[in-house]
Amino acid sequence: MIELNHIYVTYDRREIMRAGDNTTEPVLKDISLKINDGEFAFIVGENGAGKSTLIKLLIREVTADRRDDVQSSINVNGYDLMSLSERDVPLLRRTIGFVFQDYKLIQSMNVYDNVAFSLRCTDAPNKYIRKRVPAVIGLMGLGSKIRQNPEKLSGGERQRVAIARALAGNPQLIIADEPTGNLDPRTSVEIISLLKKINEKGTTVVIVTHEHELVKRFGGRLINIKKGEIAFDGHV
Amino acid sequence: MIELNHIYVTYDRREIMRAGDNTTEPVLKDISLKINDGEFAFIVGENGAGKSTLIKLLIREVTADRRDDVQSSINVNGYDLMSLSERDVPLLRRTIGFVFQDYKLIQSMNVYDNVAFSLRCTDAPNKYIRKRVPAVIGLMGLGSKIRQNPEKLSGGERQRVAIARALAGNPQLIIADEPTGNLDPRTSVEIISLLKKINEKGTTVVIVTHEHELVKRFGGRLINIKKGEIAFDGHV
Amino acid sequence: MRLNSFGYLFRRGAKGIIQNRIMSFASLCILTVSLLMIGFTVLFTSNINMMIGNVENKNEVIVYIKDGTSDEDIEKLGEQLKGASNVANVSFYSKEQAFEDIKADMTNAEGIFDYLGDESPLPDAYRIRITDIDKMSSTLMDINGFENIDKVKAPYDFVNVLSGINTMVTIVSAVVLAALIVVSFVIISNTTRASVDFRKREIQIMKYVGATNTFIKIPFFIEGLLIGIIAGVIAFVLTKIGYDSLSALLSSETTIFAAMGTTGFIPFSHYSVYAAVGYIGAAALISAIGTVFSTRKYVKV
Amino acid sequence: MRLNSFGYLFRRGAKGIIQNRIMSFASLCILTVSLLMIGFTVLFTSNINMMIGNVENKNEVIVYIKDGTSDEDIEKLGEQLKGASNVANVSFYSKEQAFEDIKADMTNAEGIFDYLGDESPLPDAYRIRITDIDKMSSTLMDINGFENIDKVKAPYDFVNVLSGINTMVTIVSAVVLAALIVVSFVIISNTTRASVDFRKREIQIMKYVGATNTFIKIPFFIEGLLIGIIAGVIAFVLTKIGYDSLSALLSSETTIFAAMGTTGFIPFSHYSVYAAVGYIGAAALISAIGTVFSTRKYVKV
Ligand SMILES: Nc1ncnc2c1ncn2[C@@H]1O[C@H](COP(=O)(O)OP(=O)(O)OP(=O)(O)O)[C@@H](O)[C@H]1O
Ligand SMILES: Nc1ncnc2c1ncn2[C@@H]1O[C@H](COP(=O)(O)OP(=O)(O)OP(=O)(O)O)[C@@H](O)[C@H]1O
Ligand SMILES: [Mg+2]
Ligand SMILES: [Mg+2]
Repeated sequence: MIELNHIYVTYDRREIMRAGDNTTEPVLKDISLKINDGEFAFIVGENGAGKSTLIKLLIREVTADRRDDVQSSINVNGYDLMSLSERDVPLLRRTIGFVFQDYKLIQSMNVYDNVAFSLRCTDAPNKYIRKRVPAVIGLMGLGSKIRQNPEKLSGGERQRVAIARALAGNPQLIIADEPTGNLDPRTSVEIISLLKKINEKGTTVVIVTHEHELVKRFGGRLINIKKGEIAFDGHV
Repeated sequence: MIELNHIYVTYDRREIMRAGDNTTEPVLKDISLKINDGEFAFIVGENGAGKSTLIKLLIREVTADRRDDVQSSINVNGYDLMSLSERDVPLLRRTIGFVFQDYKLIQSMNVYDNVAFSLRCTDAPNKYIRKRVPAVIGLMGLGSKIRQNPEKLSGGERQRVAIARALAGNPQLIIADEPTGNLDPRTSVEIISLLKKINEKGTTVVIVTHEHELVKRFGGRLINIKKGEIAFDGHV
Repeated sequence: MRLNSFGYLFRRGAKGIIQNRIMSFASLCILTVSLLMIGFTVLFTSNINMMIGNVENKNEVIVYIKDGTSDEDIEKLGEQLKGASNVANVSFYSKEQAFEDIKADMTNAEGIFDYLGDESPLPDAYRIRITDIDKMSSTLMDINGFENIDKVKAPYDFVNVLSGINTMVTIVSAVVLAALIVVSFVIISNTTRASVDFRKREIQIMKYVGATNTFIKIPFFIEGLLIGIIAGVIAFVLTKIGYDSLSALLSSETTIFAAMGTTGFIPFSHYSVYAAVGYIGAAALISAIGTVFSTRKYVKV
Repeated sequence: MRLNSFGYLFRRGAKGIIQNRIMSFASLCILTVSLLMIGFTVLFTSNINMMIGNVENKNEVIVYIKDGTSDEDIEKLGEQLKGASNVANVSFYSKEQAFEDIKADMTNAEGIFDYLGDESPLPDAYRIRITDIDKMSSTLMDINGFENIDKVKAPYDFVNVLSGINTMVTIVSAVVLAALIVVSFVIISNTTRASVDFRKREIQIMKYVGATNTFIKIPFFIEGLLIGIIAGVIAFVLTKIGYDSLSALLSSETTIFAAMGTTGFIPFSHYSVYAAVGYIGAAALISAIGTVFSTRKYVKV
């Protein structure tokens, strides 16, 4: 579950300020938002609206401002991010699966190792890794390519490996920032369909996209961010 | 002018082959194509179809295969790329303006310096630089932002700086590989309109894109590449 | 942390050295050179100090007696010397004894002595121990006034030269070492950075999937530790070989050593435990700390 | 290339050193240390060689005459020596002359000599020049058989020690230098890589807008050249200071130098032109070549 109340985010613009600009305008302004477990949500908005910033906020890559004028709070999967210590950030992240526009696979590892790598990083037992990895890879329909290196896969296949990796840790929430940005229209539809299927099995899915056609096609909850504020939030 | 006859491109897949794969399937197969001066062309195709490879071929970043079975030839702006020496590659590139998906601006330089940089690299006289740079920046409607750093610009503005840079050397041909890949729909239209305007002044423009809506909207010549071959070439 | 994770991290650290082999080799070289520099300086100064100690401790002035001086006059000179101020101890050093000693020292020139026969060509002498070495000059002047003295030999100049050399070696080494330490740190830090760069993607992914900072840093720490241990071992072996062959090379120069009141270098076995522990420990520590220090900077989580 | 372009490229090269200051500093340090290493080895061995040359050239054996030997006997001994085989030259060295010489050498112990008065405490002697230094031992044995001889002093041991030290210093420096050269190249290459990395984006853009390879490489070449020149200058200054202060430190030890047939180190002015040209030239060349060499690898156009 994601719950944000009156959240502001301002980047530390020391360098920009040094260049003569003293306005430290917040990138996100008074965001209040609740995404329940099991929801399927699209986030859209123009360049620089703050979509990626919102996502980074959820995984505690950026922190919300502490302001005197409002009572800010932010809760992701039971973690109170306003008071989360640096040490506990990894624990939060283990409850979230992340999918990137550029796949972020390790070229020198095959499909199996790419997925297993994420489990090893969370100190999972070898026995569990050996069972879980083939299972999620199979789920993504990549069983036959399990020993191939990413460079021999198509864009769509690479993104499916990335989704398998995100799923491996059994996260409550999957977040994808423009997962179809480098994909052609047909492959894009394929990937979003997969994410939809995962959602139907109970995982919350949040997708950032520029492609309005996909939103129209799959429907679900739509959150439109405009200049750091929520301009629209509803089902389409 | 671009003229390709029976062009094949095969990547040197030594590393992939070492991994046990002996098939060195050409990425581009028997491509014959002619784009006249002053044309405005879109190239579309699925992921991995070979669009970027075709573009890299034109700027001699990759070379065409030399085959016994066909008479390959490739000519770009008067340069015969089958026999172009390594030393002359820079001369070819000075006749082409390039626009990238990720803008490729230098963060530590302001708008003026980013554009001037490309002219300095071609050993242009200082006097010419001082006159030409403000002119192209003005043309892109960025006159008021000439001293700003790229990080303070919006995505659309950054791409306009990139186009100004591509224009600075007065190229005969402008090539853009997915110039709107990171832009929202409204900004994308803005950028393609700009390129269209440049084309109307006489420069040849070739744009690679995934966004069929843009193609529908702007029309012009459409080249569809499918698995390394030209599947469609005509006006829409 | 699970044992299987630790094994995994150890393998990753070892693999890092190989992936990043050029920089690892540079780290190894510079660490080894720095250790050798420190090691040889310590060995050198400790030998020189021993020699200075020997020469100084002897505080010994040799008073050669004029040839042909009668036994009576020799005895009288002995009494005079005993009575002189700042003289702690006076002992007679007969020409026969001196000849025996020199014969024993100059084992490589036996032929000459055989030819010379048993008659000593050397003068009789008194060996005098001085109480306060600082007042040496005035004591020497007093003694020079006595009769029947041929020559007075003091260790003064020699100690000066030795400690001059010592000072110089220490200063030069310190300067070179300071430069080497700077270079070492930069290289270790760059090795780590190259290693981190090599794995930038992996580290980024590790952070996103929820790896702890410790988990991310351990392979780099292990990498540094291994390089340090290897450098320490190499430096130890080189030091032993170098020191032993230098000892062997100079072992025939017994007169030189005799002049310094010793029969040769301090044997390496005297140092070996300290050297082994010091080298390996220092290198591993420096390297591992350097690594963690620079990882902290690059692996911002 | 236009002059304004060259100015631009030069500024970019100089800026590169600052942008990439940590690695540039490491390059500077390692180049300086390597140069110092070479420089001091050359200076040291050239001094030692001069001393060996002096001592050997003199081929001089001193024959001390027993005290109390009559003038007649002394003359007879002289004739005997002249007649001996392998003896090239014989000259008398009176006790008065010897005393004067020692007084002149030991300027820091004047007090003692004042006290001693004008009477020489030293023995008369003959200085003999040997024709063939290899037959020294048998000649010495012959001479030792003559009458009225107190002691025979040959330069033999000393030459051995000096050349032993020389060999050792050369070997040790060669080993350390080899390691330093490896490290230097790795560091220079990494400095360049870091510099190229720093400008990866710029280089990529340069390639796309049609810059020639030369144009892309010149700033890195200039960067290397500047670092090399600075390292050469620093090494030169440090060598001069170090050498001069070592000379000064040991200048009082005239007896030592006298024993080696010289009055001190070869003055630095003797080397300075070679050192300056050698250091700066070598460093600039190494650094610039290293840079271009590694740029070629990273700047694939
Ligand atoms: N690390 C940062 N430091 C300072 N400003 C930043 C940083 N990251 C982003 N910004 C600024 O914050 C604003 C929002 O950026 P963000 O990346 O969240 O936008 P976005 O909606 O994801 O845009 P896009 O569609 O281009 O990905 C922009 O103005 C951007 O320039
Ligand atoms: N440097 C390379 N070495 C080997 N194979 C390559 C290289 N670059 C591209 N390929 C392969 O060549 C094929 C065509 O790639 P290309 O980048 O031209 O496709 P594209 O049409 O631009 O795709 P996209 O829409 O994803 O940008 C792909 O199968 C790709 O894996
Ligand atoms: Mg974004
Ligand atoms: Mg492409």
